[in-house]
Amino acid sequence: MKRITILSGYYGSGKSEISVNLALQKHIDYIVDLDIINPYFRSRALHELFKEKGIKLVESTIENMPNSDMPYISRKGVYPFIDKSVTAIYDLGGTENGAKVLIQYQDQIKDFDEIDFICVLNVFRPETSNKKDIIDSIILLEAQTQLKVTGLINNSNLINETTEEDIIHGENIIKSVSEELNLPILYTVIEESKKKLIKHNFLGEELVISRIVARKWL
Amino acid sequence: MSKVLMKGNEAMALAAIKAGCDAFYGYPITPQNELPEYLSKHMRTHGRAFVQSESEVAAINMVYGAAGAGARVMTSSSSPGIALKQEGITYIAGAELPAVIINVMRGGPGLGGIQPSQADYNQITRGGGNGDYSLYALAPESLQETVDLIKESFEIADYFRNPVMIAVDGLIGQMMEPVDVDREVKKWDLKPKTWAADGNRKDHPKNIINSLYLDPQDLENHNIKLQKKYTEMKENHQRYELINMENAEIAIVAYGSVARIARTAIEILAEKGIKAGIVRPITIFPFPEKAFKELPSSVENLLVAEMSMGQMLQDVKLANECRLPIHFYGRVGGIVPEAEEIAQKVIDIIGGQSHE
Amino acid sequence: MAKGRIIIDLNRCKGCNLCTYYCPVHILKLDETTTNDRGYTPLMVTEPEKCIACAFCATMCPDSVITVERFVKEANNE
Amino acid sequence: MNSKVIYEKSKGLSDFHLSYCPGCTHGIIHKLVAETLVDLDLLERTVGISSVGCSALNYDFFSCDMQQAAHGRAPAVATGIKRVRPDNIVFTYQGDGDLASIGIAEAIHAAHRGENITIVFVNNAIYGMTGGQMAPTTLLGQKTTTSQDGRDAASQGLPLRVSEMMAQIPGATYIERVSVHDPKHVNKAKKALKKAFDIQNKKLGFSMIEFISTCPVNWGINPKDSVDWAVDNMIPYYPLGVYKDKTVGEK
Repeated sequence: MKRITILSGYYGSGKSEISVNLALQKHIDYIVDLDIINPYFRSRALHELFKEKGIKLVESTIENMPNSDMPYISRKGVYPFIDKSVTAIYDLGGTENGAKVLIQYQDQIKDFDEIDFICVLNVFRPETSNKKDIIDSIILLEAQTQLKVTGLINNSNLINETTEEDIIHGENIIKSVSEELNLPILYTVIEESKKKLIKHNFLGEELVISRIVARKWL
Repeated sequence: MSKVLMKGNEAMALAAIKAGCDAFYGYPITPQNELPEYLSKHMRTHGRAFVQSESEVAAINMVYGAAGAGARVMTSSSSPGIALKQEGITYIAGAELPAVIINVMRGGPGLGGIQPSQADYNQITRGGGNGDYSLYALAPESLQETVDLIKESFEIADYFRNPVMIAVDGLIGQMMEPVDVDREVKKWDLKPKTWAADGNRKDHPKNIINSLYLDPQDLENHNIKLQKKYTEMKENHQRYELINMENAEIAIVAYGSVARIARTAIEILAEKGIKAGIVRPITIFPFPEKAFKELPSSVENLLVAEMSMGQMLQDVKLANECRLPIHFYGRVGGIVPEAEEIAQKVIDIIGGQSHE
Repeated sequence: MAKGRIIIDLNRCKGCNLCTYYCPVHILKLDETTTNDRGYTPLMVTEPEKCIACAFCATMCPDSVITVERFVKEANNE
Repeated sequence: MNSKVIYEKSKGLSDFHLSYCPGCTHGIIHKLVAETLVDLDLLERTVGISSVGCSALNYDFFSCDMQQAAHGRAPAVATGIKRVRPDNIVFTYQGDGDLASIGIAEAIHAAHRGENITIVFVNNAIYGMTGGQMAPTTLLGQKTTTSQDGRDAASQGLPLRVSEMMAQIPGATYIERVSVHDPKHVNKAKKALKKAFDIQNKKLGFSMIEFISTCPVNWGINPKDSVDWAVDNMIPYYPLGVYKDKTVGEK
């Protein structure tokens, strides 16, 4: 894992849940929530958990006003690019529209070797359900952020209804993207409750996540 | 088609396209923005109309025009935006036009907040605009149900020639869930729209779309005719679900997201040996009074749980006809009640510590 | 010799006088001796032979009360 | 001697008696709209929008399909119709209270979107229906029931010149102000309407024709003097003419 991980993808692809799980599992120093698209279910809602775990949270909101509904980009989000001693995860809003906020930090994003710019993919999202649409979305994403995507995450799922076949179905599509664009599948995401049902050996690191951002009854 | 994972707002948008919605007119407001955003892209590719209007007021009046011209038309908004739309909604009801209005509720009063709420219950079920009229109002609890009901709501609107409101809270707009958008829904027996002022005089005599009746007797007659429609809704089209009601000692009355949370609450209670059921209104107008007549004799208490200060409570009191003690648990301001809170409330009631 | 004539839908007339104001040959006035179905004093023509069929009266009539006919020479008989 | 009908009531009007006061020029404007739609053979596919004000009942007067709109919202209703029935001809008929006051946003934004509709805007410098209150177009010094000492610029602002304002909107195609105070101007006004509906029929975009009109009853003068009053007082402040014509290049 590189020092800085930036997660992008279609909205609802699972970026926030993966960000929070990764941050907790990998003992990341900073979580930078730059989601200006979604009004709900943002990683910033978990500030107390982060405090307890010693993770610093930077929010894309006016300080102490998480529900202001204003797309405010905190300048504190550049710290991890400047301070080479820390690790960070950036959680962007959905699609290229959510990712465009990164332009605000463009002047400090210099050392590309230490940054993973990852596209989170769930093939059960209708807008990213096939190879062509996924590649088109990656092209748009790169154009909007002026950053090269460096890897993919297979987060293909239907929440509670996910089966092993569903994740394999996702892997087959994402693998074709991976081959075409020469991008590695860095992680395959499996929800904790499904873990014991999974026999298949998936591409990339297996990232077992629990539902932290979304509540159980959702 | 198999299931896809969708966000509530986009699932609602797609459902409208699937239902043959000819036009969408709307104005941005959180937390429903993904809905018009989705339609701005997809209505065009389907050759349908999409306009981001200058205001909610303009949007609903565009809906009036298109509905009057015989089109299937939808708008969406969130609570303060719905308040602005009330002007057009009463005209649509008064002129007996079909339209689908989606309300992704947020907290109020005033500008309130952007977090989920059910505090538009009165605004939805008591008309909201001027005059004696009612909306047919559906309050689904899951994305699948939302998609199915939106598809059917275009049929219901055409059948009654009346606006139908889909009342969901921000959570349903924002949450992700797998849905089958092609599931068959009930088809209603619909007549051709020979009344439409669609500029097609070759096919019909002059049509006028109007809600103005200057003669008091004409206006009274018009109101009586409208009331017959609402009576028909009340008598034959109440929808509700009774959940886990066999031998239940308490019934939790909750709709939409809160019903969903109550489902978890009754599991928590079952673990503690308490048998609780749920009365889940699916229509909030007409209010499902019939559900309360079907409660088993084991039910000794009712608990109304909602994300408002007790707006639905009044309808439950009327439906209950003073039979059972009624208790209330509400959270507002965008705070979503936790299943544990509702379960605790039930425990308090059964222990005899609660009062409304 | 009249160049044409006007036909007045007396019961639609509101007696507003706009036509009389614009008649260039001053042959229109309100008939003060009567009222129509709706209580207005309707229009009358005082000197029909002076009508020049200009249609100014009809053009200015807000209630489309006036039909104007222009006399035309008889076409050659077949 | 044979005769030929050279003027008769338009087939675009129904048999209803118009509900306007004697001498009110609303009636002239109605028949111009009706005649134009008949002349251009558009009537059968036209939907008109009645607004709120004295013309609220005109859904009965035109013989095309009609919809009655809430106060000021006629351009929104027209938009709603036109977007689902693009081959219809859609016009709104609005007074100055309806368009210039409560419905100014709807009018501006219909023009701004370049909606392919026609607005017939009737400016008589007063609220007629509600009883002669001040309109945005009421002239300076003009007495109304809500400007009893005469309109005062300091507290009530200067009268709004709607055509001039609408002409500034990039999306608008054709804006003209006309008057119906004499036969010559009536004919000119009809030409303007023809142009507007022709533009719509050719799908060239938004048109608005502003009519200087009268309100004998609320102005408190007889119909004849009313047209003179309009000529002497309104036209100097609201000059007639084409304010925008994109079909020949913008002014």
